[in-house]
Amino acid sequence: MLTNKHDALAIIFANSYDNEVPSLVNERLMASIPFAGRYRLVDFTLSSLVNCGIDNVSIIVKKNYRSLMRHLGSGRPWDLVRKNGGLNIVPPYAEKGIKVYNGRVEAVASILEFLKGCKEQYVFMTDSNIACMFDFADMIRAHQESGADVTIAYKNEAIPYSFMNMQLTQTTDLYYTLDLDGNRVVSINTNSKEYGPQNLSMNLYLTEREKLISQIEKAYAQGHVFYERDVLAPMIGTEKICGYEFKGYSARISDMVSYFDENMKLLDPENLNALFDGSDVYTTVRDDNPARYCSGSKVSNSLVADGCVIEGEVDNCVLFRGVHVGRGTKLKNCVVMQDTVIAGNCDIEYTIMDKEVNIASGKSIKGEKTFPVFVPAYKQIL
Amino acid sequence: MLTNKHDALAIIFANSYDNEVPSLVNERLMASIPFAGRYRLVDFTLSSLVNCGIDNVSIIVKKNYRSLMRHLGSGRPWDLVRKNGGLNIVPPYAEKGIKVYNGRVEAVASILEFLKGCKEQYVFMTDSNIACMFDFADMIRAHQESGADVTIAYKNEAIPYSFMNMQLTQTTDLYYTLDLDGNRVVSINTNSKEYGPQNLSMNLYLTEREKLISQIEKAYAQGHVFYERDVLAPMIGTEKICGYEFKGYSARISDMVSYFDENMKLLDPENLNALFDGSDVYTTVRDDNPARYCSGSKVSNSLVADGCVIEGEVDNCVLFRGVHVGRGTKLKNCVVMQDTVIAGNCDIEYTIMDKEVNIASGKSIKGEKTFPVFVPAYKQIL
Amino acid sequence: MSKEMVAMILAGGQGSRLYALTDKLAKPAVPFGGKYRIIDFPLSNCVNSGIDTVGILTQYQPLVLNEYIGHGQPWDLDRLHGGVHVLPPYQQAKGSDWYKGTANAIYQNLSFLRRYDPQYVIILSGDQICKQDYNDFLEFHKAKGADFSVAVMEVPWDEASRFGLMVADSDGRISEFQEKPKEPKSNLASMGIYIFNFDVLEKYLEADEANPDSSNDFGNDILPALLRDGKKMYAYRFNGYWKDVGTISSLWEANMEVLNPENSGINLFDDDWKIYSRSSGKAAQYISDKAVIDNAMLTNGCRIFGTVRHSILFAGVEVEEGAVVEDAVVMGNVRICKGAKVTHCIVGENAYIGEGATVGEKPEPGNEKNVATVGPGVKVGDRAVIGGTAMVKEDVGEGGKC
Amino acid sequence: MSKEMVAMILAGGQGSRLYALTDKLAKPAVPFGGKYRIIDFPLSNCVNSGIDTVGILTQYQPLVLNEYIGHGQPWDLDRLHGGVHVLPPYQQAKGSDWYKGTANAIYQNLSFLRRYDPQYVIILSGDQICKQDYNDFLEFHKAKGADFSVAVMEVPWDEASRFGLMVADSDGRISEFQEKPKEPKSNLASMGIYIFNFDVLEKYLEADEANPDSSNDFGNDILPALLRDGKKMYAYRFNGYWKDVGTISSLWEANMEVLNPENSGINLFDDDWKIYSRSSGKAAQYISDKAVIDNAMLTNGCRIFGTVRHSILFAGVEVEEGAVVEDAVVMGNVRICKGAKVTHCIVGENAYIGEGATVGEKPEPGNEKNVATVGPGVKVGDRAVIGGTAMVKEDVGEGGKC
Repeated sequence: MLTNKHDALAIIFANSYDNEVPSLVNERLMASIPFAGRYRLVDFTLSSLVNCGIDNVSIIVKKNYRSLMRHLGSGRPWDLVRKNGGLNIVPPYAEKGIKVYNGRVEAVASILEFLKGCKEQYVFMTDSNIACMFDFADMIRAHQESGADVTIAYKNEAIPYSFMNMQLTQTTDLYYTLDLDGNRVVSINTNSKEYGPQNLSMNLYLTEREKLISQIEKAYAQGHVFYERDVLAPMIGTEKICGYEFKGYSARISDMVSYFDENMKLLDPENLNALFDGSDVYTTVRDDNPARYCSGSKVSNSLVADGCVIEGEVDNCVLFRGVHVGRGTKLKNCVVMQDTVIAGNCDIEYTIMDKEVNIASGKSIKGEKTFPVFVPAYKQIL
Repeated sequence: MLTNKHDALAIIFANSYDNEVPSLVNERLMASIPFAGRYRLVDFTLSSLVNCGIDNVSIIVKKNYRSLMRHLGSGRPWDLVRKNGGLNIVPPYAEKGIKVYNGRVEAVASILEFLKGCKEQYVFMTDSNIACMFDFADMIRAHQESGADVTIAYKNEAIPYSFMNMQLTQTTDLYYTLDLDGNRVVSINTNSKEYGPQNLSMNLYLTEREKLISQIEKAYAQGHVFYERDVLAPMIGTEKICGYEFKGYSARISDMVSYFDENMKLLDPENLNALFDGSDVYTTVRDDNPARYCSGSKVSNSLVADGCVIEGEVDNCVLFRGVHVGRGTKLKNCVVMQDTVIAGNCDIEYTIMDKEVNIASGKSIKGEKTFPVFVPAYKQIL
Repeated sequence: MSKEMVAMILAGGQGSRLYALTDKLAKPAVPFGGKYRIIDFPLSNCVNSGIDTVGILTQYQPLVLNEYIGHGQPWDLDRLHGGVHVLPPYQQAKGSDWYKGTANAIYQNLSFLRRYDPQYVIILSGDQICKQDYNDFLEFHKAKGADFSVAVMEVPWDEASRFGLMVADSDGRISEFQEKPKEPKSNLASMGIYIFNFDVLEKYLEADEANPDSSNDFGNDILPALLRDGKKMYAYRFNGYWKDVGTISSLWEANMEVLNPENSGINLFDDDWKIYSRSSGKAAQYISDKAVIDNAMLTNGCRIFGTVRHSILFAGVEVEEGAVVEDAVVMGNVRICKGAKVTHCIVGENAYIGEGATVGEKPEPGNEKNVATVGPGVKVGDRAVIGGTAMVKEDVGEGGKC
Repeated sequence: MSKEMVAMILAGGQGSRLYALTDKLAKPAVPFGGKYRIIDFPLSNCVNSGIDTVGILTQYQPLVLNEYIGHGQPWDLDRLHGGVHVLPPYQQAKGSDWYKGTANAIYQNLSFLRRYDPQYVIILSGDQICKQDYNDFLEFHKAKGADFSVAVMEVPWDEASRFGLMVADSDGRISEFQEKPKEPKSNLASMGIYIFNFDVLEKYLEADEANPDSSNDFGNDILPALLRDGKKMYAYRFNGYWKDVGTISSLWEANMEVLNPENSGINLFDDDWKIYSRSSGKAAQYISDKAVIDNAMLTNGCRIFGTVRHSILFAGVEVEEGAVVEDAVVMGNVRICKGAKVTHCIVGENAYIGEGATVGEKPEPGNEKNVATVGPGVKVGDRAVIGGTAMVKEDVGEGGKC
């Protein structure tokens, strides 16, 4: 009973698929991308872990991780402050031998000593580009039942457009589909171009800690980089790799359009309920006031976070914390990140405004559903 | 009253003079070198700051900073957990533009945005290779009285042997002496080779935040590296730079021999009292038992930390937390870092044992006062 | 480390004039302004004034307050040395007692104060809505070389006889008190906020405790004794917003004033003097395409499908289609079902207003102090009618009237 | 989130048989073993058993205990959901009272328990030195399908009549209790550690509270009621170290046993079952070249220039040249001046033993229970003599005798 309830620890890769959303990660990384009005993507994974009683979580970061460090702090909002375990951020150069990693193998190799010192039986590894409430405890149950060596979570869905059109040069952003026989994985396909629903990997893996250590030690010594291609695929003949289908609601961020769409989808209360699934999702607390809907404002079909001040019209929008919408401004089909201020008499449609943007009065910005305009953080449009 | 009592923030350079103690920083950096039985060097600076009511502290780290991050945690032991300010660790690559810095100018340049957002009037900058309880409040008072633009703390002492013999290639580890007229600095000498007591800079600077920002912006734009050589020295003619003499007890770590000597000097209760100066020094708490002095053990003129178990003889030694000394072992003139285990019937003199060393029974290791043997961390001597 | 000034917040009161709202809750824990509780005001004032050591003296229903305060992190009072501490009464080797009066409550916690060796102690009230810089007050106290200072408000002369008054000279030195006098000699009303030199406080509390006839109250016993002994007592004029929210109508009124910061004087949106609070942690608010919201404050977790006008909704309130909320204060997690009308009232946390039910009514002019109140957790059945002056503490059945 | 099992530690007792030591201190806060306090044992057992939600019920002199527990960080019980909470009595709208008995103390905090919706509640005592895995106990409770289980120790039959006994069948099911019986039917002594199914606990506490004749005590009232109703009650045998340190001599004895883990059964140095405590934060110990230390435990901040044999010294104790400390328990920050002799005794925190003073003496064989005691903060003057059975609560002048 000295370890946590489910005897598992977790490793989160915070920079996964950064290349697909370059504008959003200019000053941050995938894990800290704002989502759903007041969260960051990593909040969903962290909250799922904590809700399942998993309280030993390492987050491996590569670059642009200051915003994530600030967001996570000591881990208090997720109740991850522990004398042993708790939240552990692994930045590059923190120790001799930790460089800026390329693939998952190198990333895990940098924390092998830590892993060896842990006592938990199981390890979860996951990326941070999917917002969903995941039942890690159920996946352990399935893993134990199937007797698998490795279990891979997948979702039956079509391959995102951006993945299908990925440049070959983006070697770090591989994606994987699974061919299954029952729940057993019979082949792992890299960067498949098949259309229609697929068993698309969530890049969420469960294996035993001791097995992972020996896999990574071997792969790293041989100069391998990618866990899926270099470790898992060769195992298929000799060991048992199983799939675990996630059937809940998930929002996968694979490019700017999907980021826009996945925010917009939450304006349907059914999707909103499905995403949260009745669970608590934790995030950093800010000292915002309640949102103020001033006389003469008009808000319709929108998500609004605390700290917003709305004097104008807002329709079909997601407003993060502390957004100001001036009098006479019309905002339609927009995603507006924290503390952006839009003065009066603007007319803005299909636009993603990153944080702390400042738009002077009378401006007009319009994008298209298939091409939302992006305004970078701190931009002053005067 | 929204800022701290003395209206000052502090910046600590954690990797200063790493090159002078290569063995000690193999797995850590200067700031986290163990000292005085249960502290790290940085504890003295942090505790001094906190005792003076300065609670906005940034620590700029370069490499090998994992041990420091673990030591500092959320800053709780120093009561530096704050919603605004508190403890702020700045690692490389955390943001775009933060690389592994060379000189102080680059290091401070990487946190300019942060500095601009602060409200404190004054900034302290300090290295971390000197253990002393420093009265920062008194230095502010002196700074205000003299009307200086920059105040430099110095100690009147001889230049350490290792500094005098420094290789020219070690360009990052410059040291400075001050020529004074009254308290006014009339020249800053780099790497002086003069013998006898000097006004040796402690590399501890006080200036106004706004002034520092403009100094660094200018110097960085011009490609300058060293604050002392490139910023301060050219200011001497036009602006007022003052010296502030520190008259208290200080332990300056400038090489392996001085590390050994400074530990040993604390075996004189007078020095021990002078170092602590009646103040509280905070450090990370470990769950150690009280020290156990077993039947038949013999301990004389030694510092012993909690968690030690002593069955043998210990004379003139500094034992850090959790050291075991086996039956029949004689330990004389040694510094033994945390959790090192020495089995029975060993005979060890003039030796520094880094942490978690394991020495089998019957071994004999002897150094000289002027050449203490060093046993690296985790070494097994079987 | 010693502290220059330590704050003690008197939070013991039941606040019985808030009736249903304080049945299971100490008055300082009563919700206010969408996401605050009354105690947030003195706590935030302390932090913003640079006071980092605060004792909260409580003995009535402290569980909610305890949980709310927690380790003090929301107020940045999560400290190793100092920070915020809830101080209930306790037993000692030589007997024990509940806090007998305000002075006794401080007396029983002298050992807490001594731990911090303060020069000054500020005594605050846990049931006022007020934004005040205690540091300005301390500077005044120091400048006067006072032993004791009290914060006072100028009140209209014709209302002065309703207050405890401080008669002071032009320099502010107090020469006399008047408790609700028929013929007021002063219009300076005490706000119940005091600064004492700690040595003076200690001495007078010990003397007061030794006096078996004392009621152990600051106003009745300690202050008169100070005056009798010719101590230097000063009145500090405070001009900002101050409101004792001790009644349902004043609580409702203060909430409504939050919606009108330009005219009311209470501005919660001031970044230079933030009022901190513990957040609910709920998801963002969802406003449907059927919703109408006009001049309202809503908090995270709200889901609005109906109409909300000139109201404050706390975290997690649901307003279903066709429901209308107007001039109302609706506390956390209340559900207002289809077609319900909720007007000019306070609805307590976790209450349920059934389909088509009516709570409160627009008062006739002059009767604005009539505020209907639904207690926390109360279920108002479908189509029930709660009148404009009702105070509902228990469930009301379908179609019932109150 | 619901919790499987929540722990409630009964820490209300004054521990009056510890006299001078508990004059200003609740018994659970009494120092033990160099750097611990008694409460560290149940708290550490909880954490090591995977219980992360703990209530500490206290009403006597809780200030030291409160400060010591703080936010629970030393025990890793600094949690947002759960963690450790000190629970004093409080006033409610319908009257108020101090805790009347052990059962009433839990009853008054049912709302605390309900917040965590536990399946099981374990009731612990705050004044025992014991290392026990409560999870093993819970597994036993579940395996038996019990409503209630009690941890018991086998005691020698000839001592059994000094204990509260559980008469149980071979399966452990309890059929009868005997309170210090003349003719014991069992040698299974209750340790006062219970596991209840929460629903059963709730029901019986409420019924007990409704009974005006009840003394509101687990042993006297709740357990007999369960037995009467034929509830499934089981006795769980515990074989480890267990000691009620309710008297000066038992407290001294338990400390001395710490020095002898091989034979005494109490091993504080076990890395697999750590006992956590809040650290003093003092500097490392300094042992001079004049010092002689033999078979002793010393804590940070000690400075030794004299002789220390077979003793436990807490943080910050100074032993001057020529002073001799033997068979002694010396609590934090005590100063023992030149030439003083401190033997077979307990010296409370912050006491001062003057030059050449004598405290305690080697007892005659058979009188080992005589333990001299110097209370916290007491000053023993130069050359004063404190006899082997003395209990000193007040300062003793130069050359004085006690």
